[in-house]
Amino acid sequence: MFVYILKRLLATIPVLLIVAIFVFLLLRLTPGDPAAILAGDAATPAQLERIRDRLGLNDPLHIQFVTWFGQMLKGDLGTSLISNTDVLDMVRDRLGPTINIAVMTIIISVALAVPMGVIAAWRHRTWIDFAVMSFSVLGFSVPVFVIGYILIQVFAIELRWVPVQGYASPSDGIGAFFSRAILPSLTLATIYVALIARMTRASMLEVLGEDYVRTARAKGVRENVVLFRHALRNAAVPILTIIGTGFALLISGVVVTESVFNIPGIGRLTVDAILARDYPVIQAMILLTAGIYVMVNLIVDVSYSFFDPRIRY
Amino acid sequence: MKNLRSNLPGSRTLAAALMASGALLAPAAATAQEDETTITAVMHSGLRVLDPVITTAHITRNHGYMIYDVLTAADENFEPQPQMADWEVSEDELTYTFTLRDGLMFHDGAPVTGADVVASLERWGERDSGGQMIFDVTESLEAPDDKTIVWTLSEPFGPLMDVISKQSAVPPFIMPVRVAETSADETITEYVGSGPFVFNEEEYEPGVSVTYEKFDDYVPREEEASWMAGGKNVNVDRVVWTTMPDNLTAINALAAGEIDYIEQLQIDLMPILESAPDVVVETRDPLGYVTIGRPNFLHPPFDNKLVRQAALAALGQEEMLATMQGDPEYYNVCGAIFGCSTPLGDESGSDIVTEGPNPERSKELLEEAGYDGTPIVVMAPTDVVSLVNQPVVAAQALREGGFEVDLQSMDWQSVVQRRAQQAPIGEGGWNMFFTNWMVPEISDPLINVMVNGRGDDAWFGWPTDPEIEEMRAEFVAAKTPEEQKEIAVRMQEHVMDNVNYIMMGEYVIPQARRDNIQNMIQSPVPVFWNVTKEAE
Amino acid sequence: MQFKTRDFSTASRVLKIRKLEVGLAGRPRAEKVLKGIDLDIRAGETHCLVGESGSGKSVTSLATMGLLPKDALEVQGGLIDLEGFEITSATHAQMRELRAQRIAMIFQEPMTALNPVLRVGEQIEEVLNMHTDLSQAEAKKRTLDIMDQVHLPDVQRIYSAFPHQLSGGQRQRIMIAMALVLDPDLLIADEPTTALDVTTQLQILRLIEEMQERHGTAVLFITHDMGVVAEIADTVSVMQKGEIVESAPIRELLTNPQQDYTRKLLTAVPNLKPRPARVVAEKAAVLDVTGLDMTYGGSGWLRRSEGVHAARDVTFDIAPGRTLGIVGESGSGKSTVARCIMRLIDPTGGEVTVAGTEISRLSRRQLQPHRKHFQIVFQDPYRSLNPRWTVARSLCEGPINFGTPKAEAMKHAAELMELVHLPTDALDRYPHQFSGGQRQRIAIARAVAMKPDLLVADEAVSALDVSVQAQVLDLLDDVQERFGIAMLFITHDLRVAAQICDDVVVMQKGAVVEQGPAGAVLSNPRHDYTRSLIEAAPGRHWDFANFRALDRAPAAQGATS
Amino acid sequence: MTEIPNSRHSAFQVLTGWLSLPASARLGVGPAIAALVLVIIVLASVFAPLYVPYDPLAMNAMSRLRPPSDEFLLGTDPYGRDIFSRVMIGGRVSLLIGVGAAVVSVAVGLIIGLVAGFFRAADGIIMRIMDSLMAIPAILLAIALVALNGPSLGSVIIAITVPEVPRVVRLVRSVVLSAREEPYVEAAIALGSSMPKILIQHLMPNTFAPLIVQGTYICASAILIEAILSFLGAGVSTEIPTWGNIMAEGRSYFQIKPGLIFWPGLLLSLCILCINLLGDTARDLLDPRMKKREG
Repeated sequence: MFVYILKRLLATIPVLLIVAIFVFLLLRLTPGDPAAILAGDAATPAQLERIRDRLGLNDPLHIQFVTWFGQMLKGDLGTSLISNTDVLDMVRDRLGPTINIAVMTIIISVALAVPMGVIAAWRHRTWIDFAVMSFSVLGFSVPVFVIGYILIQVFAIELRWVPVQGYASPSDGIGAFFSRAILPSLTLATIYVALIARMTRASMLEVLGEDYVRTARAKGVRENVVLFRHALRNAAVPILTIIGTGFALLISGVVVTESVFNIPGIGRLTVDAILARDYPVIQAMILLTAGIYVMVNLIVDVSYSFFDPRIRY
Repeated sequence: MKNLRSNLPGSRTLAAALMASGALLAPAAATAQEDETTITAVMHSGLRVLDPVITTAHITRNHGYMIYDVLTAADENFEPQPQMADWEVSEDELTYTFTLRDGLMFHDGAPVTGADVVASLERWGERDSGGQMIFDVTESLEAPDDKTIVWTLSEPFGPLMDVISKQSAVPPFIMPVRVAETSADETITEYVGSGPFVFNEEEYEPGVSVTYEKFDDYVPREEEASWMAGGKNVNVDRVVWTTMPDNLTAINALAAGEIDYIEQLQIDLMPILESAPDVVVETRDPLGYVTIGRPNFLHPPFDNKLVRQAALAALGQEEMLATMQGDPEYYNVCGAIFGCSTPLGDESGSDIVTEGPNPERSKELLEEAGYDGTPIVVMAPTDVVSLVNQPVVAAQALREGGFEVDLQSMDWQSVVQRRAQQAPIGEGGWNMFFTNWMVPEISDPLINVMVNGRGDDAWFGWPTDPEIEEMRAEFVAAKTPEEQKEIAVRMQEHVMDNVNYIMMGEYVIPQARRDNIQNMIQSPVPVFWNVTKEAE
Repeated sequence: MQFKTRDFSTASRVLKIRKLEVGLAGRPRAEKVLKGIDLDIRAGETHCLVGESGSGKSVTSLATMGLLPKDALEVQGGLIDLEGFEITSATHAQMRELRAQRIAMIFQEPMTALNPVLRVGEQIEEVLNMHTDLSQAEAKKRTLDIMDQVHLPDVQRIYSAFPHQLSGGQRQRIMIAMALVLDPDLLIADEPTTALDVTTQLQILRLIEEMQERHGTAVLFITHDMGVVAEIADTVSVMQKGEIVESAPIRELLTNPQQDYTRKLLTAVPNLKPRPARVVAEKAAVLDVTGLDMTYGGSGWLRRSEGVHAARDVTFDIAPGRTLGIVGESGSGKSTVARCIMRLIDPTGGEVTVAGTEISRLSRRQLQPHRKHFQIVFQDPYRSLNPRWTVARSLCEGPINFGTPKAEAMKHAAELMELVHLPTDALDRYPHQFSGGQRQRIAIARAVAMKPDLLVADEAVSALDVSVQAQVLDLLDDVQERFGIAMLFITHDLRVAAQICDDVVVMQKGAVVEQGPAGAVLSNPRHDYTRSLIEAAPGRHWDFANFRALDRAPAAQGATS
Repeated sequence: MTEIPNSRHSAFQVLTGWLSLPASARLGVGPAIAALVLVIIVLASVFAPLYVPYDPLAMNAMSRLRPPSDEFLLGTDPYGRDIFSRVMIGGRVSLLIGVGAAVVSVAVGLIIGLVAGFFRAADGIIMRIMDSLMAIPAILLAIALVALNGPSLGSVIIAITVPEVPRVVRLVRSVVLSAREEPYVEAAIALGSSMPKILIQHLMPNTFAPLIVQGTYICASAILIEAILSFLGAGVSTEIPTWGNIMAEGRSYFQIKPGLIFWPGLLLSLCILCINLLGDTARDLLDPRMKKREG
């Protein structure tokens, strides 16, 4: 197990290195000039040139890369070209909201989606199955921001149950946190629920056709025990996998949701940084999200062995 | 369902771990005390750059007015008034002597001294175009004692007080000497001013929110506040600026009372607020903005004056403004290159664009110019709301006027980069772009960068226009306002003929506030002094 | 051959099936899967239900358990009476109560029939938890007790093991323990030994017998293997296409079958009697394998692994026109040897000479021209033909690779179809339009199209029903005679090997334990392992095809365990 | 099955043979309705230029934000453009983006996947690169790519395609890897077929069925991603109406002009719903496990 985790951690190094090089080159090939956004509308070409020099943007690419990468290895993510603040500080400030919303989304999604998928598979080809599947296809079909607007309109504007926008950290009070986090989490959860419910259903359908389920029924085991004790645990690995890979989808959704609900998270930070060509921030954020993605999937892979004793590392 | 729980230990542990890490990373609680008054304001853009000298971004200038003070400032009549200092001008107009008033103090407790002022003015002089012109004729700038600053010129510079009192682009904010010694190409890293508010560095999140606290030791002037001049009395404890990427979210938040103030309201969305009884929509800055189009003088076809004139004829202000603003109450057809409500404003020769569009005239001119149908590249930003419409409307009008138009969409950053490219069209160049200015930023020939005619040293578009340069020199030398005005009218006529830029009209952007936010002064800069907040 | 001869006419009737009809769910007018079956089983009796695939024997057992797949099949008539209780009209709750207490079932594949994520002890205990009020401790005690009864070693350890940590035989013992823990009246065993090696099969059969005697359980035993039937049955029913064609006590059925179908079925059953020796022509060997070694894996990164020695120092040769069989249980390395010879995998040591060329070291490119000399027929007829290709295209692929013009290849393909007794118009069809046996003929035709010197048949008849198996074996024999091909025949079934092989190599755990002429090895085994294999071959004393005992049963002199 | 069934094979049988469909493929009512709705939307979009009443780009400052009327069926947008014309024309572009992204990513992914699946040497490097691409959130990658190439139609299609390619590559590779073990592929090796021939004739066809399924999902998600890119200001130029940028431009008007979001949103969602439903149907039909159950 330990050796496996170590191996996997080592295997993430080339992945992240490729991500780093790729993002670095992509950004440097993209038109745009952080110096220009820094200086504003009335700057003269000579002024811009001086600022570029200061920011090191006139150095050869490989020097810039080596400088950045070397700093990063030392734990220095650099300084925002635009706001001149430490990227690590920005990440620290912005990661909390995103992770809290993401975790809440995952909890809501799993709590809703797994029972939905199990019941749909159990009642295969009945109206329940049809209803669950329709919901999940629908979840895939409506743009995230539209879902967000509808939820705001209904719950914040018409019913006034929760605030329209904003974010409060759990340390400001659990009530404040939940009232603000619930709509964004639900918005994000629509896709995730759809994804997990579909996978749960598919995986359960497969498992329910297995011999050991027949064995369990032949033993006279009650149906709920068959479903949840015998079948669901066996169906867990693909469900976990989709939770892991769906994490990428979640990050994409976060970018939009943070805009709609005005949440100061890393999604918005990254989009703003891309639009402003704030290279150190973009690089750090993409590496960070890639790293989180890789880690989440590593955790998912390791957790397989909790569900399936055949999987040993 | 009981079984479900016990069957999913892994996901629970995972969730708990993530939750824990999330809680650790959560920013320190911004708990406001009960009895404090806080104004939460949604500004037009996120504050990312904290150095008001290095950038011309409006949000950074607004930030500057919160935490810094200025020597002198223009009042609502564009007249310079004392703020931190009184001044005297020598008979020969070569020596300006400023005397700091009593009680000026930086947020760190140090008094403001002449040395601070000198260092701040020098740094500003490196960045600001007007400042550069003054320093070109500066003999010396010194602080003989803590209270006095003496500025000696080699030749008279008529508009000096106007330039250092200007409220926009880059006003000379006064910083401590140690901060002001930062190179003008590098952003400052310490944010200490002597203004009415203190910057809260802890709670600053670039692009998201910034918090200001009342500076208790600030001594306001006794005069009534008038624009940037007069007494800056702070009546609230905290001001929090936030940004909302979504206009609709902001409006809903205002209606729900989650925020107090929206600096710029999208006019089309005003009907939503009609049903909110405790929200007031109004215009705070009657001068407003101008929107302009800028041709590139370096490359065909706009290197040809006739083609530029054709573009002027093809475009019509009313159409453009109506599309941008909708409600005529919030725009003003105006052909004055220095703005219609400014002392130098004059509309001579602008009928062609104010009464346009005139596609026939455009076609005639194109015919005359021998326009060969080469598509003109118009850059269209996609991500800056206030600049999205102009190129789209213009493209349609230009096409009707006989132009071939290649409307190239890109994000604002790409526009910013590409407009600096002098290369021919095929190699990454461009023919036309649009931008907006606040009226005070174009209100005289020294401030207005678009009437700079110095070729490669001019603003993007690079017109080489000796005639206008001559007029600018005359303007600096002019002795009286009447003389200045006369020169301005000539410049207006010249620009309308030469089409240095295309004035597309004036517009104002209304603001919205909760009705318990009161006593806001009229101002082009959304300032937070004098404002009061009643309990709701 | 000793048959069971007990008389059950006085014993109480446990299961009574009358006119049972099962059809496709919701389609009562479609052809039935079971067309009115009658069946009786009495207490203590072992009743064998025998038939080829698709005959409906498993459907019968599932209908009895009330476990028909609900979307697909449903009971459409008749009754199933378990000691007076009518199963076809029982509610779910009633059925649940019935199962494990009165009627229990064990399945073919013990690996898939046990839940892989639960400890086997828990799985047995679950039965007790569901149906009794025993305390945790009592339940565990009872579980360990039944595990002991099925002769599982070290029951404390196995109790908390997962299925994948046990051997196939142990898993099946767990299944039996689970089925019998509540002492049911009827045990249904659906092909319980088919997936096991012969030696394990024998043990499991003995165990079922022992448990049956101890508990007095009635057993409905479903199998396709006549040998197994001969070993264990009291009475037999023969099924064909959803009907029971014949039902009789075992001896009666084997000696005097009444129905043509039963006769046909019995005639096809191979026995252990070796084929008559053929003349050995003095020709150079087509295939010469010397010291073949194959090790999988080995030396990992960060963690050194030993590697699996799948074949060790294997040496044999085959002359033209002769058949050599490699026999062994699963994991013996027999298929590895076949794949090494075919160069589907690269051997780690030794030499393989085919038609005079040493091929074990050749690169892919160097090997290509020699490929035509040796061909292979695989086990699974459903996967060995490209489902997207017409038969013609499959048959022409090889010859075209070696430069035969397409028209000529097509002509040859038509001839081949005749050779394997298929109509030539079948050339334009796709594999899914053929039955398993037909596909295997096509696969043979494809191999023969290359006019190879060596044909490797890797378990080529193992997936086929006995009657089809016999036909395919005949075809292989026929082809061999016609073209003088040398054949390497890989099989786990000694009886099949006896039918077709001139020489036999017996492998165990990657090593050859005995080799020689089939007659010698089968009649006079020298190695204990060979002997135990022969001993375990079910029905080895009976000559099914001739409805009598074998005149000279293959000896297991100095018999072991 | 000792008899050989019907001697001639129909086109349907060829298709079922190629896609390994169960012979008794049954289609329900749901997929039929989905197919019908989709066909209607596609035809309405493709032929939109023939019947829409206005130039979708023609602005008129004097008729901004009009309510639905006889003159403007669904009203006008903030530029005074006819919403109905824009939505119908926008559908063409959105569908083009969907189909374009699906075709390009499937084609590129197929080639890379085949190479990775068959050439051990290339496999390691290719899969590391693919892992890296997968690790970058698709939206962020797409925004960066649009920023790189500008918001043209082609560049948006590429931006949507790049993050999808690794998924296709993985799919193709896994199909190839498992098909390699099939006895008929081993038989082909034994018959002396060359590696490229095996790759293209035996292995590649196995990928078609899953790729068709994957393609439908990519098509659906591409239409959605385009909408999200537009929402974030990195979509197709406003001169080319798409459902996505109509919604993005109209998002501020959600409360005062819901039609700007509702109509394109409805068509987009309907369209994606139908594509997904058909994808699910195809997957169920093509899934070998399903086949086992039905057959």
